[in-house]
Amino acid sequence: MSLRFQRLLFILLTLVIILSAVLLILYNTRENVSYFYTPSEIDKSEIIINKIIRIGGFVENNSFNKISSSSFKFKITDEKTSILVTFKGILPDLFREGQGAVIEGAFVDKNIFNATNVFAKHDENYMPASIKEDLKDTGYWNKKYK
Amino acid sequence: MLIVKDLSVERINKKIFENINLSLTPGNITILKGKNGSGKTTLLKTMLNIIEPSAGSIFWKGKLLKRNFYDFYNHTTYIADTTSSLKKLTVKDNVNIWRKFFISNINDAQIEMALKTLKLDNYLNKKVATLSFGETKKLEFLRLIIENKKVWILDEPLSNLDEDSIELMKQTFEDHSSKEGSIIFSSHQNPGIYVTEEIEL
Amino acid sequence: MNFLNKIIFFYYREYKLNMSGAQDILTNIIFFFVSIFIFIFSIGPDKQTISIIGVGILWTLLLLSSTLSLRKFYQDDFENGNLIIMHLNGLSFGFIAILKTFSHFIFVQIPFLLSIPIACILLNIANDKLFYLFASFGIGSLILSCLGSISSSMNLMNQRNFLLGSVIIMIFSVPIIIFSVGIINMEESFNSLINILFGILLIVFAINPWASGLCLKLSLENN
Amino acid sequence: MKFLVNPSKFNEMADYIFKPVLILSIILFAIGLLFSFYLSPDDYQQGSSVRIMYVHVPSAWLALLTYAIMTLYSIMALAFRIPFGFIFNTAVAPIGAVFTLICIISGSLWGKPMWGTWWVWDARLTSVAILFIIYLIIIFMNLSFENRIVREKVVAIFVLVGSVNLPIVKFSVDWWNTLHQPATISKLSKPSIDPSMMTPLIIMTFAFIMIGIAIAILRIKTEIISRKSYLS
Repeated sequence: MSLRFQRLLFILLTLVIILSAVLLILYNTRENVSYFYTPSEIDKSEIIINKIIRIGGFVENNSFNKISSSSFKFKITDEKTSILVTFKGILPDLFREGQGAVIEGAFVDKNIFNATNVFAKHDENYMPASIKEDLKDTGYWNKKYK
Repeated sequence: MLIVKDLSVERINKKIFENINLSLTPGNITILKGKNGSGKTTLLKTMLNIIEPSAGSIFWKGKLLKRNFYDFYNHTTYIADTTSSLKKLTVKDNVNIWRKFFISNINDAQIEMALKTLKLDNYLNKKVATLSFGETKKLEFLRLIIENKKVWILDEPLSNLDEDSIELMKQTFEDHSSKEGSIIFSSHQNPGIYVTEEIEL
Repeated sequence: MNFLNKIIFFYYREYKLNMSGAQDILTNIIFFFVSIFIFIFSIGPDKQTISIIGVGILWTLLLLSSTLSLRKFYQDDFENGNLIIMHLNGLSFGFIAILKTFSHFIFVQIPFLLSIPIACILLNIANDKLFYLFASFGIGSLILSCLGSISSSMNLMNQRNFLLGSVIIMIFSVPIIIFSVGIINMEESFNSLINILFGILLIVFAINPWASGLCLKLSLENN
Repeated sequence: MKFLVNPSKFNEMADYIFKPVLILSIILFAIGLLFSFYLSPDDYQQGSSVRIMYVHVPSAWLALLTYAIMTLYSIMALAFRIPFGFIFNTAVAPIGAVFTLICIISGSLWGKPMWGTWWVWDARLTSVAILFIIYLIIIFMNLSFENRIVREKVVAIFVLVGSVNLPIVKFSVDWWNTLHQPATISKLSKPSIDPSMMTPLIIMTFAFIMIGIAIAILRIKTEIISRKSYLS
């Protein structure tokens, strides 16, 4: 075997290894490297009380309740299931019903999630405020939940 | 066997040496002479295919050395100007490691003989770090015997040696060249060793 | 057969070297444990907190202590010319890198792995997590050895700023730590996470001989 | 296209295009800033804060683009022995670092009012932070080797090894759940951004590219000259 052939063989071997490794990683990372869980993922798995996790989804329409000036109650949903959340603190500007949000906190009960931090998540759509009104009037505006 | 043709090496566009021609044939002893910084070590490393030449080519057994260097390595012993023996270990351990690592066919009696002639037999269980500089140098030469190869490439083998040892080296060199071996070594002074070829850098 | 012998005696040599400097390895382990003590005292007596962040502490310290021994990775062999001798003995630079990586894994990382159970007792980590710890640390420390080989071969000629080598390892070990801490916290997704770690290992293992070999050759060429 | 690999050809070309590029970048910046501050509309959700996008997005793109080009040049330099690649790597790394820094700072200024936090450790933000540190390591490597040949080759190898991070930065928002929103503009689908907001974004991107090219020309020329003075 000449040196050149050996070298070529090693290069091929390296590429095969790297390729298979990349496939292995991509195949397995789908679910695991999440910054947050969705409500239906939570629903499927067992709820551990007092374990700090993050949940991401949309604030359900007509679920937002102001208990006092700095304490709130709302539901986070992904259109399949929803989770009741309580929060004490200052909400970000973008937080409103129908808007994406990521909340950090822990379940205090099987059904109640106590949030310590609330982040608003905005989507990749950008459009002028005026146009959105027009779209809403014609019914063309149709927001997709993730 | 090894033919060096029009070899030049430059680094960061500074020429180190130019158009060196030499050949290592069985039985000859070549000396590389030159001042400090004239590129003796560089030339030796280039001949070992460690440094890439900027021009010229080296052939081993009629093939380009670049394509064939492992075969060349099988026939070559290189001794650098640094001490390659492991300082933390004893002389005996070092010798054992080398014998195993180079898969040497030298037997114990020959090693003992060599140690005796090099006057290292009293230090067998001492750590290399406690030896003097000249003694570690002599320990390096033990590799010539352990590896038992045809081509010897030696970088400054004679510096820091006393006269007895130089005399010993002289005999070893002549012995090796009479056994169809070839030697190239560098030196910055006149060693008083019989050489067949002299190259000035 | 000849080739196999060379590999065996490479490790014989590494074994002799490491055993004669066994105090270096022991110092590393002492560093590991002393740091654990310091963590415990700086956090306070709350056992609950310590057991939550224990795995993170273990990983951080493993990373730090294995970067401490980096200086030795190639530097000694580079300076006394043994790298050239090994190469002249028929081992290519890439292959030397692979052999050295395993040698680092065996003689530096394995002692850490063996001391993990004791560290677990100190850090109040539950016993049933030991298997997951060993699995993630086993793969993770091999990855660290590969990264160590790459970064220390890169920094052979770097006389001024040696800390750079540690920074290189640390920045590339961020994903490893994310996944291996994930293994311990989310036992239900053990399989997929261990596969990811294994994938990362394959990648660094495939890159290692090329990158380290090239750097070794470069450094020897220009030394 | 020889000026992309040949230092002396590059110098000739650079003399031609430097002034036009600089002037163009100033003009584009003027128009772009005018558009982004006054002529573009408020977003339907984010209001005025959306204007940060016109700095954030171009700098993020350029941070990635710079690294991608550095990777290409490293491959060229190592595999095909084109020394201009080393010159390029040395000269351009700080520019990439600055773009990344602008991206991070503007991003956290944007994140505070919108998300409610300066910084979170989601996949996108973490990988960008790693990109920034990789840039810093490249810069420090360039400063800390005595031997130039070793230095530039080692840096090129490091650039190649670090390029693993590029696809992670780019696709992190698609592969994983992140707080950061997915890409607005991608090749496969129609961009989900209104033309009135797309215009300033594109103008600002070109302004960033032009200023990037101008600084790169200056730095590469300096690098070429400093190498020549070493030689003679």
